[in-house]
Amino acid sequence: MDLNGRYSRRDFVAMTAGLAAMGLTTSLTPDLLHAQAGSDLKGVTIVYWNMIGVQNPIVKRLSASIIKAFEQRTGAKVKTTWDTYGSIIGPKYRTNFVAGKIPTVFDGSNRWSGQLRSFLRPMNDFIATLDPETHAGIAWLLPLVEHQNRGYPDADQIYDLPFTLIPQAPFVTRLDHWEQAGLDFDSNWPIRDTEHLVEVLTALRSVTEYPYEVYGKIWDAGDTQLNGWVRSLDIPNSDFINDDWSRSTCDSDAWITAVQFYIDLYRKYGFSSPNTPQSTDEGAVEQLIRGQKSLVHADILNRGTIMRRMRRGIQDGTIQWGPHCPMAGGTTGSTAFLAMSSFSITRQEGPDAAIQEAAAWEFIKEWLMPENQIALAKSSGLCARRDLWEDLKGAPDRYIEAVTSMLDNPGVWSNHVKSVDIQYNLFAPHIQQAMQGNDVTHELRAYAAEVNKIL
Amino acid sequence: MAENIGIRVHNLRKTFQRGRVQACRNVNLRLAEGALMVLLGPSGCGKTTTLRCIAGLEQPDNDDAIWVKGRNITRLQPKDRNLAFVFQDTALFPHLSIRRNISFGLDMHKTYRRAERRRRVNEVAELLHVEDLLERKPHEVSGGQAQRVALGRAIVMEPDAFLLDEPLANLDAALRVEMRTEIKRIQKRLGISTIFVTHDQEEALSLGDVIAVMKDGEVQQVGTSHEIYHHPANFFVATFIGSPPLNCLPCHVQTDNGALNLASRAFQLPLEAAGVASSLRNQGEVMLGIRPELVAIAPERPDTVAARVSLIEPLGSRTIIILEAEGVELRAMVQGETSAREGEAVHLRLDLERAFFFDNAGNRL
Amino acid sequence: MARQEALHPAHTLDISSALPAAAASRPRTAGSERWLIWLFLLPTVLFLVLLLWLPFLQGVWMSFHKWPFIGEPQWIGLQNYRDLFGAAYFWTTMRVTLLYSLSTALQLALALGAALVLNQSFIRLKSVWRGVMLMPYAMPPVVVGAIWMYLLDPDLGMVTHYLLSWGIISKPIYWFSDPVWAKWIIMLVASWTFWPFMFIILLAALQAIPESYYELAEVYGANPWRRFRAVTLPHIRGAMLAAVIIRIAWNLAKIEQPFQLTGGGPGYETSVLSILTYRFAYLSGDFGMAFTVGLLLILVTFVLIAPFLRGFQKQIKQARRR
Amino acid sequence: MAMYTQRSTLTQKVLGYGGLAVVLLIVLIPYGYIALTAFKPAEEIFDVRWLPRAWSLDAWRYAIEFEQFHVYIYNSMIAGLGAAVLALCVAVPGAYVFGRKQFRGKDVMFYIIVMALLFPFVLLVVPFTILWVKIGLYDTMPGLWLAYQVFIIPFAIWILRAYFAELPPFLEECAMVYGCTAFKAFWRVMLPLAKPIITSLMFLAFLVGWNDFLFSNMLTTGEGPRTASVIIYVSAVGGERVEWDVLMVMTLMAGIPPVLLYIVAQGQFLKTFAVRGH
Repeated sequence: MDLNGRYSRRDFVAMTAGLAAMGLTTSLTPDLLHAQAGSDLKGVTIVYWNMIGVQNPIVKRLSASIIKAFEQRTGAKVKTTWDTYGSIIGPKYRTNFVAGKIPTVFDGSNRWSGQLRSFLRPMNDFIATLDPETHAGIAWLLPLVEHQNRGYPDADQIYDLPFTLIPQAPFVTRLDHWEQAGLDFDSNWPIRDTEHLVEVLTALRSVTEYPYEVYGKIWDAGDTQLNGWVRSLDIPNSDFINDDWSRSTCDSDAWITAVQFYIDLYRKYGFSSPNTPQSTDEGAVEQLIRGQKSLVHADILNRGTIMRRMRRGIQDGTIQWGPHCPMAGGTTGSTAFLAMSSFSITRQEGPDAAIQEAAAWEFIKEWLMPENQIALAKSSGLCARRDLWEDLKGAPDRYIEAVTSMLDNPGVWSNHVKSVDIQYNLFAPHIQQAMQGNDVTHELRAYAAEVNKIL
Repeated sequence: MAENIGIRVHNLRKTFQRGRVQACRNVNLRLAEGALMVLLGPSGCGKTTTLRCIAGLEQPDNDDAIWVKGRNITRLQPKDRNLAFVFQDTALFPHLSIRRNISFGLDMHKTYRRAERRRRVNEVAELLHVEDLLERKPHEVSGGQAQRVALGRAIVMEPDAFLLDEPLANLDAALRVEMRTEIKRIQKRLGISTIFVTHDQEEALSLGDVIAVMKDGEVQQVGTSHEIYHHPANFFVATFIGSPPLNCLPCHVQTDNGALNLASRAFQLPLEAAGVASSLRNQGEVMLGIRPELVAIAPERPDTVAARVSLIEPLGSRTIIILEAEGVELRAMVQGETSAREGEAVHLRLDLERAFFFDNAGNRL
Repeated sequence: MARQEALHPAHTLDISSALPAAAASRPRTAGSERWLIWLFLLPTVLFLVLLLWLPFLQGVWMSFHKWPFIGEPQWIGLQNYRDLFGAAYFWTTMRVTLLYSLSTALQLALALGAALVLNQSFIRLKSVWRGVMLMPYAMPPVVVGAIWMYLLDPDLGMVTHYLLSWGIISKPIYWFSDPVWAKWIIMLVASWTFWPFMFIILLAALQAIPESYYELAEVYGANPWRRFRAVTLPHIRGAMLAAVIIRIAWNLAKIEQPFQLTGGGPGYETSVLSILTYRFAYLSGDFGMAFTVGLLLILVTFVLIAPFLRGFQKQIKQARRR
Repeated sequence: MAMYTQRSTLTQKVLGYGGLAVVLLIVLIPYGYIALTAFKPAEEIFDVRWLPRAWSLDAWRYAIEFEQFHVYIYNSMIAGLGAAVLALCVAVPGAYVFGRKQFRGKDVMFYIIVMALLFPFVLLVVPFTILWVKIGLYDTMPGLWLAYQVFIIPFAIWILRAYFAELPPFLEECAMVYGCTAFKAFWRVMLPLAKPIITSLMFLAFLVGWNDFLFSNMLTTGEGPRTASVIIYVSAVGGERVEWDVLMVMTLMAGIPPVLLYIVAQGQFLKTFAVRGH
């Protein structure tokens, strides 16, 4: 690989990310930057369904530029479909796959690919061919992927290769509110545990009526901060289902304690707004930007919003990220759950199968290149390649520092065929009913019973 | 009579709902070329169905039912019959101007040139006095004008026959009389065979060269106005035609010393007139039908009937006297005024020689 | 006359044999209208049978199964029905479904009002206003839903802001989280989105009423209300009933908006039957149950539209008799 | 134009314009607000104020230059027009027969159509997708046209049937006597008479194609004819966070063409005539 080209691309990426924070005015010119020597994939066409682009316009532009770079580097052609989370959670992907309308390669969250597993091709042989640097950068994720798929007989086969990460869910706060509340930031940050959290929020309430937000909407109720708290009490039972996927873990004591605290933040302490049963992190972050909230859990997707809307706040350190905290009395250092964006290659048939799969793999490699990884980390989630994290540190908002410190011993959610049903559909009504005053233990048991029925 | 037959309806049978409803049982009609026939009957008698079968809007059950100018057209499509139909509610096309409405039939048969079509439409419009309305839309003209336009649309086709389905029913009385005359005038002028359906006997009598009276899907009688009125074929025709209506008196025929008497609750009259007597001999119960103008107030004689005047309806040129004789109601009609007074006891002379007698089945005796 | 009678038999025979074409054309003419009827029906029927009725019947079959998205279905008889009727949320769902169907009434009120006003002669710039009326329906419902989420956001949105600053409310209303408001809000947003559908239909019907009827009514001294009752209403009743029936059915069958606004929550408070269908079909991947709910949805919709349907049939029959 | 042209009293005018104003406000306030939001810079999206402090075209630039949204507007136009034309070809003849002809089984058949209206569409996407891929309609414009008919045909038949049934009787028969075949009578007489309602229905059918997300999303990929509603969803709403400014721009761009089309199509309405009555 041409060193000059690489550095110029790295500069470009840095520039893009910087401009990205300033809004949507950037016009990417990948043609010039990605002009590289051709490869042996001329005449090959792959079909790619992109979902990460939906995160924000910057990521979408970046995706387009990576695709273009790949086409120029290899001479292959990529037919891209831009798609949404709703498509993989809902009927689109499943139905299209069953009907036989299948892309060569697609990205998605590897919590939801279980339902498509029979259409996918294991990538272990490809992964083995990675250059040592890249391989070392992502190798730490492979056991997590295997663990995520532990219920399948071929769990050691990697069907989903992560390329960006969404550690769930660091705190984000406004320093100016701390000052107004007379709270000392340095001695109180990061938040030590949930008791400490209550203390801090009580103080912050002098600045904002509802300084914090508990998320109740169907998509956010179960997968933002809650599992981290369960995990800090009871690692084996912190996922929605147990280790061999035979039953729900959600009626365990750790779950009841954590959910009770979750609800208490809203109902007992009154830190969270009356909107709680339908609230989302996106809404909470908007309010944080507007000064209506002081301290919330958020993820990298929200970071894009903050970048666009509160550039100055990031630069002058008003916005501060901190790691997720454990429950009081729970374990630190293992509280985070990790969501991963990953690539999958579908099984190909016919005479072109090998070259198609090879092209798809070559395409994935494009996304794992350092400059693309860094660009992704700056506009989307944390990049998968651990070896690049150090390069990313040092921003005044300390996001990278916060999330990387959460990843010493991260948990992952199961990639069960029914994970959408388990994590969202069945869970949300119960948690919302608890938020409206129903008994937590009762709701969790009812939920666990429903999950046990479908497992 | 060496006339050509314009329209012939032969044994027409038409049933609906798979034979359950018989609209036309066995209709036979024969209309001389250029004549005007009126189909008259109460609603539901099958006259409109007959007309629609002729036009091809209904399919008769039998294959040889409809003949026009000697051609069997029973199974032809309406458009190929070269007949013109005028509907009761005009059925003008709301989206077309009066001109386009009139020329509709010409426009559909592409045989005419534009100028020819224009000329013919103008001619017809003039004939019908609607030349000033040609550029209007149907909803901008009056009911009478709309009916003229509907006629015009038919006339302009120069069809083999006109079929008119109660075209005047929706018009007010004065307009109806006027249009009736006009239709007859135009029909005579054009000499096109015409069938005119109506349930209005006055219209029928005044219009028709020939009148066909229908009931229950069957033709009861075909004849001129005079024939229908004065020589009804049966009880139905006799009662259906005539205003004020026919007096109907159930009687029985008695033989008294070889002399025939007609007896009822109200009277016993000798049947002397030879023509009457011969047909009534050997009859028991009969129905006497006598037109009001054949009932007259007269001085008392053996052959008069005692009655009481219950009501007088002066109609200007005529007067109708409603009388009651032993619980039987009778109507008499006299020219001009009458000297009779309500409540007065009078004697009536019945002109039995010109009266009708019917047997129990309603057949004329 | 005598000669005619004498000629009659021969005459008839003569013509019949001379015109074989007339007899031969029988099937064509007898069936020509029939032919048209079937030809005209064919596309509709083909379409409905292939695309709607086959899946429907398959759905009935599926409702007696445990039917996963991928994998072998398993016959379980009435178990899905038992599960559904026994579920804790069942009556909540039924209640909110009925309430949601009421948005049809709101749509009708708005549409009728707007159509009547815009049918008045004195209004200027009619075509522009009509175009404006159409706007809510000229955008994808998903987009309209998102816009209302934006406008109604309890903490950030414009609606709360103005309600607060005008002193109409003293605290923000949490429209989507409050179990009572959430039901009304999905109804109101649906009304706002879909009323132009009825508006277009009612306007077309209104415009077809001949002016002479109004003139007649005026001659008889009818006031505007009586004119509406005596002239307008009878003329647009058919269109109105059809539009109401369609909107009830669609309000209940279309899912994008309520799902987007509340996701069916809080709890099951806004889980109308269609949302439940979606949840079972695509979140749970349980097609047997999804079709069970779907069939119930059809039943409920049918019961709701039945009175209108009868009125509509009567209207059509009257129209035919006229 | 069949319209009541009585001399209007002042009260009527006040009531009329008052009513118009209310309805217009209900429509225009939300629409106006989002229209202005489309010109706000990102930082101002949640500032509750009508006029942006700083007018911005960023979102417009993004929507047009990067997303090429106008291309998808064009796709939507074709999708809507095709849907309308196909609906016309299928539903008008069907509705005509139901409205004006007698035949055996008519009522039963009609109720079958009613039932189709009640079908939960969301359950149709699976059989449709599988069938469309099988018969090669997937990712094609005709495929979309056909799929939209599920929504259009039942309601079109309904409304058209009511309209046809209420047209004056005997018109076709009259046309047939004066030289038309049964088909020509329909074509030359009934069709022109139904023009106002057909125009309305074509317009509604157009909007179905224009607005549909369910089938447009399921039955196409980026290689096929994606419509604007799908792109709006993918670009602005489909992520967990909504790109409000982009959404507003795309909404405006997608919302205005149908409105203009409707205003133009009303030329048809202006030619309306008194259809019922004489």
